[in-house]
Order: sequence, then C-alpha cells, then structure tokens
Amino acid sequence: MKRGACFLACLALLAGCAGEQSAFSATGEEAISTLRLTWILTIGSVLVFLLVIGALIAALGRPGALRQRLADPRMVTLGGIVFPMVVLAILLIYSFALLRAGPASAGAAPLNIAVEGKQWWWRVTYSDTPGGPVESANELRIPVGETVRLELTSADVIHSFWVPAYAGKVDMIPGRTNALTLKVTAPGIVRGQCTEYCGGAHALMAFRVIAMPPEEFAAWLEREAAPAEQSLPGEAEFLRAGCGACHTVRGTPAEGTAGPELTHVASRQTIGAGILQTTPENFRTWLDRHREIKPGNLMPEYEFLSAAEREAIATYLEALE
Amino acid sequence: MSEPARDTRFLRRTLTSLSGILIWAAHFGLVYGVQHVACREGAGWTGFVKPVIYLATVLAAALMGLVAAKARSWLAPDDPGAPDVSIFLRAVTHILLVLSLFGVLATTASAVLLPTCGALR
Amino acid sequence: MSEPLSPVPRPEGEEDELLRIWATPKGWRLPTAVNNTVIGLLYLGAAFVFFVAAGILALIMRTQLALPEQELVSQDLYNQMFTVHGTTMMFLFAVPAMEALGVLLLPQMLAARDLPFPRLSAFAVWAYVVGGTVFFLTIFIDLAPAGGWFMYPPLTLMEYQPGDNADFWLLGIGFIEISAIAGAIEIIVGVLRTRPPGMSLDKLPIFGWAMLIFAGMIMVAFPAVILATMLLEIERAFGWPFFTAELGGDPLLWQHLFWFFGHPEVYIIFLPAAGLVSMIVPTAARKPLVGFNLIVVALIATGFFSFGLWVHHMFTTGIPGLSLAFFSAASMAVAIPSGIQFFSWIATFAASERKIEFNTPTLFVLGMLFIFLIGGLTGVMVAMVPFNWQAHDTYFIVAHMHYVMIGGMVFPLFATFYYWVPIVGKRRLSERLGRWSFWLIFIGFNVAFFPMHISGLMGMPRRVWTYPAELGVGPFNLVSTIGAYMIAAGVLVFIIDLVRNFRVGEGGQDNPFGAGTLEFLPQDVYSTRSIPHVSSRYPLWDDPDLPRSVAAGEQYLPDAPTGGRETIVTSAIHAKPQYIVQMPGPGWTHVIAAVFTAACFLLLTVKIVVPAMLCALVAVGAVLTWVWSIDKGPDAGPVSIGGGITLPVYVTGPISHGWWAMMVLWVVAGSLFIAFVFSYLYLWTVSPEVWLAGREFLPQLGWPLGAGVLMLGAAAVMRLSRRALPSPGERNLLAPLAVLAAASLAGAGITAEIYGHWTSGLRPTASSYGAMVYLGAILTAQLVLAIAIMSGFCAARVLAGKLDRVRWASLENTSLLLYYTTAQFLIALILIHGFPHVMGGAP
Amino acid sequence: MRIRVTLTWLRIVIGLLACLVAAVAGALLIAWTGLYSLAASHGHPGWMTSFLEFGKRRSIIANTRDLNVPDLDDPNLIRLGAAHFDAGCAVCHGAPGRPVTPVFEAMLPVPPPLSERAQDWSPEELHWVVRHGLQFTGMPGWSGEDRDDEVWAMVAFLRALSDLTPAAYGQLAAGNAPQETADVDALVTAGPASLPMAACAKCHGSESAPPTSDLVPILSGQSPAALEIALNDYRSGARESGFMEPVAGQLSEDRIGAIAAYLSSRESLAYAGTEATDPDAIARGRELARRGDGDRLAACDSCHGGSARADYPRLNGQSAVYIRAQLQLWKEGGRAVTPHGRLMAEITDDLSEGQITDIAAYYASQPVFQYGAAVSPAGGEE
Repeated sequence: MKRGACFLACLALLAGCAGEQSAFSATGEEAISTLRLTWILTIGSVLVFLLVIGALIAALGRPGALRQRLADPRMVTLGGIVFPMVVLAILLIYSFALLRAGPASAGAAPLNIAVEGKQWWWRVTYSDTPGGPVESANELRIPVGETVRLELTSADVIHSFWVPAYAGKVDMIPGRTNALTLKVTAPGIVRGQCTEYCGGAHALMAFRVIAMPPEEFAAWLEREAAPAEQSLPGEAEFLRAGCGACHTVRGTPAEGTAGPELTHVASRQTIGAGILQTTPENFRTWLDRHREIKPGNLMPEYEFLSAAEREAIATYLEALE
Repeated sequence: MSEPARDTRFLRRTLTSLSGILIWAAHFGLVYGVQHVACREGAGWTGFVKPVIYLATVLAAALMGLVAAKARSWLAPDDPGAPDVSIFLRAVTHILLVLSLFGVLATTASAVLLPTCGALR
Repeated sequence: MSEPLSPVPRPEGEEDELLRIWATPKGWRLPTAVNNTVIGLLYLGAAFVFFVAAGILALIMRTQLALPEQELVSQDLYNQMFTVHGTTMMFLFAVPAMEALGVLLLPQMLAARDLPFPRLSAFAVWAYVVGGTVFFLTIFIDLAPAGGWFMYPPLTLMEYQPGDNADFWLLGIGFIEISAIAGAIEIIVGVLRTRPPGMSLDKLPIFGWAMLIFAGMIMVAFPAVILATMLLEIERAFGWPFFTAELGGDPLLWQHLFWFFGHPEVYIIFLPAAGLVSMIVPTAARKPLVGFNLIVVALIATGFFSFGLWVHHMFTTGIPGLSLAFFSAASMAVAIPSGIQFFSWIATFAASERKIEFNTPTLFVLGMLFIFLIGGLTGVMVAMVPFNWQAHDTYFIVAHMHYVMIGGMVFPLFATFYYWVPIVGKRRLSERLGRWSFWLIFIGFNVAFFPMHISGLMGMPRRVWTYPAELGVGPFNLVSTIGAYMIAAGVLVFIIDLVRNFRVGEGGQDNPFGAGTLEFLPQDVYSTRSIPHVSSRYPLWDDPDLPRSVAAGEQYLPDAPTGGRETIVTSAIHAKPQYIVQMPGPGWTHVIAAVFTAACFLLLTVKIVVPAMLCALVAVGAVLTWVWSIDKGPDAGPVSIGGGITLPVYVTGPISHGWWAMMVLWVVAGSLFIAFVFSYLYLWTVSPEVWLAGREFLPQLGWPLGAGVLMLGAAAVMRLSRRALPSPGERNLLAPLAVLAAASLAGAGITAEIYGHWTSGLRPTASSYGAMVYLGAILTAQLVLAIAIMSGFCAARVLAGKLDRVRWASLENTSLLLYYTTAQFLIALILIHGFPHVMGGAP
Repeated sequence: MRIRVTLTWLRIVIGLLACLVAAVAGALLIAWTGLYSLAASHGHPGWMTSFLEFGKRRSIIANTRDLNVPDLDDPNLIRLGAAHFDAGCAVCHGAPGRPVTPVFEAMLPVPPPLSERAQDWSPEELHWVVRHGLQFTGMPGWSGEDRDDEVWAMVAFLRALSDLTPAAYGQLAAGNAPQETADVDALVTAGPASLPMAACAKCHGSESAPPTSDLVPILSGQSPAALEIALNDYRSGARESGFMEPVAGQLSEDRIGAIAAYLSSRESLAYAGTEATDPDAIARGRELARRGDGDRLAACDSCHGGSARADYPRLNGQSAVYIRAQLQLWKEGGRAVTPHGRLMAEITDDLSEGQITDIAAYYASQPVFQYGAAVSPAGGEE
C-alpha cells in the first residue's frame, strides 16, 4: 500500500521536472489528452491494487466475518467477473472516445511535412513551401497552434517516430506511408527519438522538434529555403574531399542525397542526429571521432585528411547557418 | 472380454462446452477480416462493414442463447448415476458463454464508437 | 476405505520386478533414460541453466545502463545481448521450464507410470539441450543474432544483417519450437488419456487443466511462428520476397504472424504457472480451491482470448483505428480470467480454518500475486490505445513485461522448486535460505523494474545501448541496476541452497506440506506402487488411508502383467479404463536422433549442406529404428488390472493413444496451413497488383485437376491397402505395393502442382505472389515426404511380418496423415487456382 | 610350451602405446645421431621420393576446393600472367626456349619445368599451389594475401604455357617493354637488367602502347599524389598484390616520387580492344557516377571526378574489366586495408553487381584522364 502512495508522489514530482523527451511534460494536444488518460489509469490502477491487496491481506489475517465473506464463491464471481467487466467497459468506451477525438478529425487543411527514417538519421522535407519542397534533416520545426500533418516513411528498415511531449509514436515502415497529426500548444524545444529497434546505432537516432510562433516559423522557413552562402572559406576542401557525394549544400555542386542535407546545418540545434550540440568544436569532434561517438554510422572515416583540411571543413560547416 | 468402455459423444461434449468461446473466435475473425479487407479495397466496400458487424453480433448472441438453452440436454450424462461431469461441463459452458458474450459486445462497441477505416492520427 | 481393488498381500518379488523394469540406467548409459522424472529433471535443469545464463547477460546490460553514456560493452555486443537475453528467456527458459514441469509432475499427479510417449519427450529434451546450448554459445563468438528477440524484417533480411547470425536464430529457434510441439503432443495425450481410473475431467487437478490448455495453445500458436521463421529463412536464403515491399511483400506480415504466436506465448508461459499456484494455495490453506469451475473457465477463456490480442503489439503501425479497437477490446476481455483466478486464490486463503503458514512456497506465491497484479494493471493500461502509443517500445513496456513474466512465471517457478522438491529429492530445501532468496528477489525485483515505468514515460526507449544524460533518467537506471544485482544475489542464494540441499534420490518425507493431490503419494522409479481409483479432487485429504493402500499395492495395476513398461489408458472425459499401453524403455536411438537432428539444423545454419543432409539421414534412420522397436509383437492378450477389470494391451482406431496423437498432429499441421492461408490472403490485401499480375501465370485447369485426382487416388489406394494386409503371422507383397503406390501417387500429385506453375513461367523470386504459391506447395510437399518415409516403413514392416490385419497401427497413422494431407492439398488447390479468379479487379 | 597371455582390450591398448613410444624415441635417436643426411646433393632415397611425391599430390588434391574458375582463355589474364611469370617464376621453372638455370637445377626437389608439367594439374589445383606454395620444396606462396583474382592470371598463363613457342612466349612475356636488345657493350659492362619487370610501361602502357591487359590500369596521366600513395602502399605491404608488391618493394621513396611525377606527366594510348559496350549501361553508369542512387550510394564523381582531391584516383578511360575487378575485390574485402581503401570499402558494400557493371562501362567509355589538363568540375557538363 505504501508503495502505491510512493508511486503517486514520485509521479507528481516528476510531472513538474521531467526532461524535454518526456510524456509528462506534454505540450501537444494528443500528448496532453494521453497524459490525462495516464493519470486516470494510474489512479485507477492504484485503487484496484489497494483493493485487491487489501482483500489478500484480509484473507491472510485473523479469521473473522470479512474473511468468511471473502471465502464465499460468489465473491469470486463478483470480484473476478462483474467488477472487472464494469470497470473495463467504462475504460474501453473512454479510450474509444479519446481515439475519436484525435487531431486527425479536426478537418482544417494541415501543413504537410514529410519525415523519412533512415539508418540512423531523419530526412525532413517541408512539402508545402511555395518555392517547392525544402529539405532538411534531424530537426523538425513546426508552427504553434496550427495543425501539422507528418507523413512518415522509411528508406530501409522499420523506425518509429516519437516525440513524447507532442504525441505518441508512429512506426515508419518500408512500403507504407503513415501519418501523424500534431497540434502544439506552446513554443519550445523538445527531443524525439527512434523507438523501434533499427539495428546498430538505434540508440543514437534522435532529433529535435522546435515549435515556434507561426510568423517566426514562416520567416524561418523562408531562410531555410534559401541556398547556402557561396564561396565560404573551406568550401573547396569540403568539395574536394568528396563530401558532396552524400551531402547536399544547396547552391554548391554538393548534391548527394545518401546523407543528411547540410545547407543550414549550423543553424540546427544538434549534429549527428541529435547526438552532439551544434558548436564549432563539435563539428571538429564529429569529423575526428564520429565512429566512436556514433558507432556503426554509415559515414565513412576520412583517416587521410590532414588536420588543416579537417579544420577547413569544420570551419565551413560552422559557417553554414 | 468385452469392448473397452468408451466416452461417447466426446466431440459433441467438447464443442458444446467450448461453444461460447468458439463463437467469439468466429465473430472476432469475421469482424476483423471483413473490416481489414474492406478498408484495403476502399470505396464501395466500407459501407458494408458496420452492418456486417452488427449482423454477426446478433447472430452470435442468438447462437449463444441457443447453446445456453440446450446445454443441459447436449451435455446429459451417459450414466445417470454419475452426474459430476455433466454438472461441471454445464457450469463451464455457461460461464464461458458469459465471458464470450462480453468479448463479442466489446468488439461490437468498438464498431459503434469508431469510424470504419482511417488511422485517426 | 473400501475393499482393496487388488488382492493383498501382493506376491513376493512383484515390487522387485517393477523396480527392475523401471530402473534408471546407470553410468554412461544415463542418457538413454526415458523415465519422466529423469528426463523432467534434465529438462528443468537445462532450462534453469539457461535462465541463469540469460540473467547474467541481463546483469551485464544493466551494468552498461547504470549510468548515462557508458561504454562498458560495445554497441554491437549489446545489441546481440538483448537479442539473446530475450530469445533465451522466452524460448530456452520459459516454455521449456513449463514443459519440463509438465513432464516431471503430470505423471505423478495422474499417478501414471509415465507419459504415453516417453521416448518422444526424451527426444524433445535432448534436441532442446543440444540445440539450445549451441544457440546460446553464439554470443561468445560474435555469431549471435542482433535483431531483437522478435526479429522484425526488413532489419533481419540479408541486406541489413548479412552473415549467419540471424540464421542461427531462425533455424535454432524454429527447431526448438518443433521440439516444444513434440512435448505438447505428449502432454495433451498424457492429460487426456493417462489419468487414473475415476479421475473424470471435473476432478483433474488444475495444473493438469493448465497444461492441457498450455499444450493446446502451443498447437495453435507455434505453427504461426514456425511459418514466419520459414518465410524469413527462405527469403534470406533464396530471396523469395515475403517481406520486401518493392516486390509485393510486407514487413508487417512478419509482425502479424509473430505476434499471433507472441502474445499467446505470454499466456502459454503464464497458465501453467497459474496452475501451479492453484495447486499450492489450497495446500497452504488446507482447503479445496474455491471456484474450481471458474478457474477452469478462466484457463480456457485465457487460452482463446489470448489469440485475439496480437495486434496489441502493433498499435503504432498505422493500421486503421477500428482494427486497433477490436484488439483493445479483446485485451480487456482477457483481463477478466486473471481477475477470476486472483479472487479465487484470495477466497481459498480466506476459507482456511488455520493461520496461513508463511513458508517459502507460500511466500513466493504471495510475491507472485503482488507482482503479477501490478503487471496485470499496467497490462490494462497498455491495452488502451492512446496510452499504448506513448508507452509502446519504451521502458514502461520493459517494466510491464517483466512484471508479467517474472511475476507470472518465475515466482511460481521458485514456489514450485520449494514445494515439489520433496517428491524428487531426498530432503527439502532450506527454509532459511529460501526466505533470504525470496526477499532478495522480491525486493530486488521491485527496485529494478518499478522505476522503469517512470523512466519509460520520461522518454527512455527500449533496446538502447546507451542514453544521454540530458534525458534525466540516469538516477532511475542506477536504481534499476542496483535492483538487478539484488535479484542476482537472490538467485545465487537459491543456487547455494540447491547445491547444499538438493540430492536426487528416492524421495524423503512423503507429503511434507500436507497436500491433497496424488503427486504426494509414496513414489519410486515406477511412480506409485499401484494406481489408485480417484473419486474426488483431493484424494489424499478425502481418504487418509490412500497412501498406505497405494503403497501396499491394493489399487490398480500393482504388477507388470506384460513384463515391460506399461500404464493404464483411460477415456478422455470420464477416465474409464480402456487398455494397457506398453511403453518403450531406455534406448540410444532417440538420443542419436535428437543430436543429429540438432546437428542437421545447425549445419544448415552455416550452409554446410552435404554433412547436414547426412545428419538428417542419420536422424531419420535413428527415428525409424526407434519406431521399429516400439511394437512389442503379439500381445499377452487381455490382462487383469484389479477391481475385476480386464483390459486389452493392443488397440487401434479412435481409442488408441496413437490415433489421438495423430489427431493432435492434424491440429498442428492445420494451424500451420491456416497461418499460410492467412499470409496468402493478407499479402493479397497489401499488394493486389501483384496478384493481378500473377493471373497470367495460372496454369491450365488440367494441372490442378490432375494433381487433385492424383492425391485423391493416393488416399483411396491407401484406404484399400488396409484390406490387402495379411493375416497375423503372414506376410504378402500386395499390401506393401499398395502402400508404396499410394505414396507415389501423392508424390506425383504434388510434383504436378509444382511443375504446372513452373512451366507456366511463375517464379518464386519474382513477386510475393509467386513466393506464396510455391510456399503452399512446399507445405504439402513436406507432408508428402513424411508420408513417403512412413510408407516405406509400413511396407518394410509388412515384409518383415510385423504389420498385419490386427497390428496395423503404423499403417493407420500413415493413412491418417495422408487423409489430412489430401484435404489440405485440395483446399490449397482451390485457394491457389481459384482465388485469383474470384478476387476483385479486372484481369 | 603354452603362451599364457590372454589378450584383453586393455593389454592391446597398452601394447600399442608402447609401440608408439618406441617409434617416437627411435625417430629422435636417428635425428640426434645425425645418421640421416639432409644433403641436397644426395637426393632422397627412392622410397622417400615416391612418398614425398605422393604426399604432395594428395595434399594438393585434398586441399583444393571447388572454386569459381573464371574464363582461363581470356587473353587479359594470360598476358598479365605472362609478364609476372617471366620475371618471377621462369628463373626456377624455366620457360619456352629458356632452360632452368643450373643453380636451381641443384635444388632438391628440382623445380619442375612448367611448360611440360603444368598440364598435370587441374586449374583449381594450380590455383591452390600458386596461392599457397609448397612446404619443403622452396615454392613460395603468393605474396598478395587474398588476391585470388591475381592468382587466376597465373593459372591462365600456365594453362597456355605448353602451347607457346619461344617466340610467342617472348612476345607475351615482354609486354610493352622493348625486347632485349643485343647491346653487347651494356651486357658486358652492366650485365643483364636485374629487374626486367620493374619497367612500368611493360604492363601499364605508354605513349606508344596500350596496357598489355585490360586488367592493368593506365597510370600515365594520374595525379602524382595518387600514384605515390599506391606505390607506397604496395611498398609497405599495406596494399596486397603479388604483382606489384615485389616491384614496389625494390623502390626507394625518392624513386617513387620521381616515378609518380614522371608518369603523371605522360600520356598513354587507350586500351587496345575493349569489350562491346551497352549504351544503356553507360547511361545508367553516368547517372550513378554523377548522382549516386539517391539512397545509400554516393555519386562516384564527387571523388573520382575532375575537381576532387589529387590523391583520389581518376577513373576516366580505365578499362571496364579493370574497374569491375577492383570493385569486386573491394566487395570481398580485399582492399579495405589502407585509409583510402577502407573509405571506399564502405561505399562498395552497397554496390550491386548490376551497378558495378554500369559504373565500369561508363568510366571505360570516357577519354583517358590527363592530370593537369583543363578539368571540368565534378558533375559538370560533358
């Protein structure tokens, strides 16, 4: 019994201080209603738990009227069949009601964004942009208060898209397109992660979602759609080393699509699919040790690059804002 | 030596005792199958799903009622002097019918409350 | 007590004769033993070793996760570890441990001398021990699979997992599943047909009921995963696109098949454990179980409902909301039977007239109630679709699953160890160490797994090798790791207890806990001295004189009338004595068969084909030798078992246990076939365009018609061959020829089916449609292969003068299998050749 | 007299063990006394010769595995093998018109004259012997680990050897190198060239001749950096090749630098007769080279095109056979040994057979790359 109470206390505490990848700090509509359901289920479970354990303790205790009543076969029918049937029927209907009221039923024309899972990063494409689709990676930006429809696909194995603060997860399955409709109530930065085991670096396949006011979002998207600045220092080294084989930097000959798009990589929160904070040193760290930081990732190692070349490429990446 | 004693009507007794849960299984399979195929086939088919589910539910409930009414005679003992097994099997039959009916109704409730296709997200 | 059923005193030397007949082989011949106690202990011991080994993997993983961003083990090794941990716990520990308890305890509870197919269970055990050991050892040589224990494609396809690692999982586990099915056949026939006279179904101990449902569920669930592993292995090895989306396959097909097995699997593991609890609780209370009928219903209902839950594991795959709701509803329905059992146990405790003694078995049972209750409640939570979307694939599920599995199965298992050790060991285990073990495991368990509920919702996904500090789940993980070490300490204490106190022997004190069921009768290698007549659910309580009477040989079958191993077969519902079954004794053939079957599968895994085929030949040869020796030859005629009952010793037809086993096999094969039909239709719904394209490859009508006629002809010839059988003592040529002709016709039928598709230009690698068509033929072809071998066997027996009009069980079984095959083949023909015509869409 | 010994299993085993111990002790005794002469000039006693011969033959047959034998009549293989044979093997085994040197005739066993004896063995057996060498005979194993592909060139040549006239052999073996001139003066003062195979042009082609085999890359016109890396990797043994390691092993670092500079400034004739090319394959290859396949495969030209780093080799104008062979070698892991090789290995991992063919066809269809000539940017217009 004590344990149950402790559990409640713990949860109450956590709800206040949970991290950015937590179902407890819900700011998306679906997550908020699920959190409410979670509390209801938790409290209900605790009550049932107390009831049953209470009955068990009574049954083990001193003989008495209560014990006699518990020993009655009708008690088994009542506690084992009638009681669960009633409780479960209520719960079932409540959960169906929640399902029905999901954001997908809202009807308004949503903003479409495609997210493709790959081993082990995320390709993000803003489909509804006036100048044509804008590609980005490992970071999703969405306008607050608007309905956003994510089209979720996979390029290789099954991944699962999970931003607990906004909504439950949706699997990304080869050959299928799944949808997730989000409506976020407050601006902020939250973390998401792949939750379907997808091989090697599954644990290190994360991303950030940034919810921003609609006008800021529009401005950002316009910036994001623009090509990178030309002839930045280090661009030559970047191209000569062949980085463009896998990465795209719009406005340069780098047009590779096997790896994440890098046009504005320095303006993103993280590098390596949510693994390192975006800082100048971390670009260098990534170039030097990415196989240690994210074992098994598919970017080859360029062991033969000289320190100066690494420096130049890192400088270039830092400048890609 | 005579022929060894045999359990007569083993299959009938087993099927009667399990009828509730078997009806649930058939209902469940039918309902899920119809809905799955219809949603895949798309337009023109989806309209049939709910009527089929309701019809199946009515049919299942009717069958369950029939079994409940007939269980006594279907499970009558071979040897009137040894009623234990029959009483037991009858109890099993009836309780299983109750649980299965709950299962069938829970399935139907989903159909009442939710749209036929669509992932709802 | 009533009059003795057999005259007393028993003749001098009778017991010595029994001891001689049932003696356990000594020394280096020990592996030949087939006694259910020896085999059961080996089975249980091996399962426990796997439990400890997989537990050590878990400890290493918990150590890696104790703090954020650690690199104690490499990412790749970690991925292999959680795969092997899950696989081992599920396939090499949980199911085998439960089957082991069935093998070990059922004959004692039923006062049978042994299970009806002792060598079959011994075969299953040896195959499991060899295969399981090799599978587990792959973790030490970097050959272990790294796909998670549910091995989702496409991650497990060749493209993403080259090397033999995944094949070890597929072939190894597929093979162990087959061994589990062999065990399940044994259990079903054993429970239904080897009960003591008078133990009608309403008096069958709950554990017997649980094992019956358990085995029934295995019959239906395991074929689904066997089909799934077949599909995946075929796709890996030969590129038939079952799961590749571009060619009309679907990764979700695997999930459907796997979870159609996987969810019932949880209950397959839980039900026997619940049955054990239902045996221990009445003993603790010294009162009959309250609501016996309700518990039986609960077991049956769980068995069925659990097959309606599989999509429960696929709520996030984007399938229509209403589909999810159906499965959510079934998840609710399955909660009720557990409620019934809980309240029944509480009521039984409450009914006790004395203070409940908190001995170790009772403590573990109470621990189970506490933990499984939490697991059940979180189970209801995850059955709610929106909550599931958040909790799925996080540590919340890890916590829930361990609460269910450890609470539902491991705690009852430990209770079982302490409760039933007296019937196999010389002395009881230590109560003091038992308590230490219980409290360490119980507290450790909650410390380890309770925080995972919270860390999961705080964003910790499952199967992650490491996690960033910023997630804020570090403290929870540290606590979990501490708990894991406490569990390990508890298990260690138990092992110390085992080492100090567990000595296999004749058994010490009879019935130390004052139980009411037959397994606590005085026992020796022959089980009970005589087989009692049962007239209540707790015979030892209702007739305190029974142990003495049984031990004095006053009950049924106190002697060995046929001079060999035998037990009474009774009718399935009322347990009326029907005949005496003669059983084989120790032998090497089944051991050789098991070792070489395992070797064949493992060699296939590493693609060493020719030696693998040689192993298969040796295995088949060993099986044939073994089966050849089972028939003891002309019988001693009807024998008396006491109580004025005289029984035959050889029967055929629907009362024989062989016939029943064949019926169970029908169910297994039928389940496999239904899983195939489901897969065929499912892929059609996913990729109708491939099916439409397949229409032009349909062979002319003559092909299926010809194939069908050939197969029907095979069945007819087989039916007629019975008439051609010689009289006893004679031999002829007609019968063997007829049998072989039937097998040849069947072979021709299936060949025509395959050849027809081939000449029409259909190729299995081109699309999922072609793959499914050929797979359907393969399913029939493997049955035909078995029939061919069995037919050769029958023909040889006729020629040897061992198969005649009276003793024709081998031919009966061959015929039954052929009838089934014919039916399956005809349905398959209609599906394969008919469905493309009636499905929607223009040609 | 009666023999009062009963034969039991135990006694039989003990007896056998005693025999074994005696045999070992005897052998040790003979070795210690030095009674047995190991002088090569003695030759083996007859029984020993036949025993060793028998053992060798059985060992070769027993160890030979079923291999995928390539087309051994392929002149590309034969020519490549010929050049190496002349420089490496002929000294012991002789060659058409050139008997075994007397020094090597004094070996025990005498190296067999292969123009006669190579026919005794199947291609798989020859492959095994060339690949692994033979103990106790002086026959070395192939110096390029995991280069089974190279060994097949030797086997193809050995199969062709018996039909060769001295003149035909001379032509094949010399490749593009000038035939030995009868410059008596040089012969008298400097002796014969010690390393005839070290002439790069003999195999790799020059302004006046194409490479002798399509399996040999054109080196003229590559960047000095790429050439230096290749030669240094061969020299250090990091990169495996039974053909190139012996050559590069003889060179000093300065020499390598000079050679690289020299070769990069030269031109070479294109391959003599390339295989028929499929325009569709070339088109598909062009797409792959310029853009990759969009999913996992990177665009080849990003590194192998004109403007990439100088240490990345250029592929334009190399033969399709050569490119295919190298990509296969990468896929099998044979080149994941140097930093550049490891990088490339990750890319070739995902290549399908079809893609390999297409890419090779595309690059073979391009004019030979010339270092220092005007370069078009990667992915630029054709």
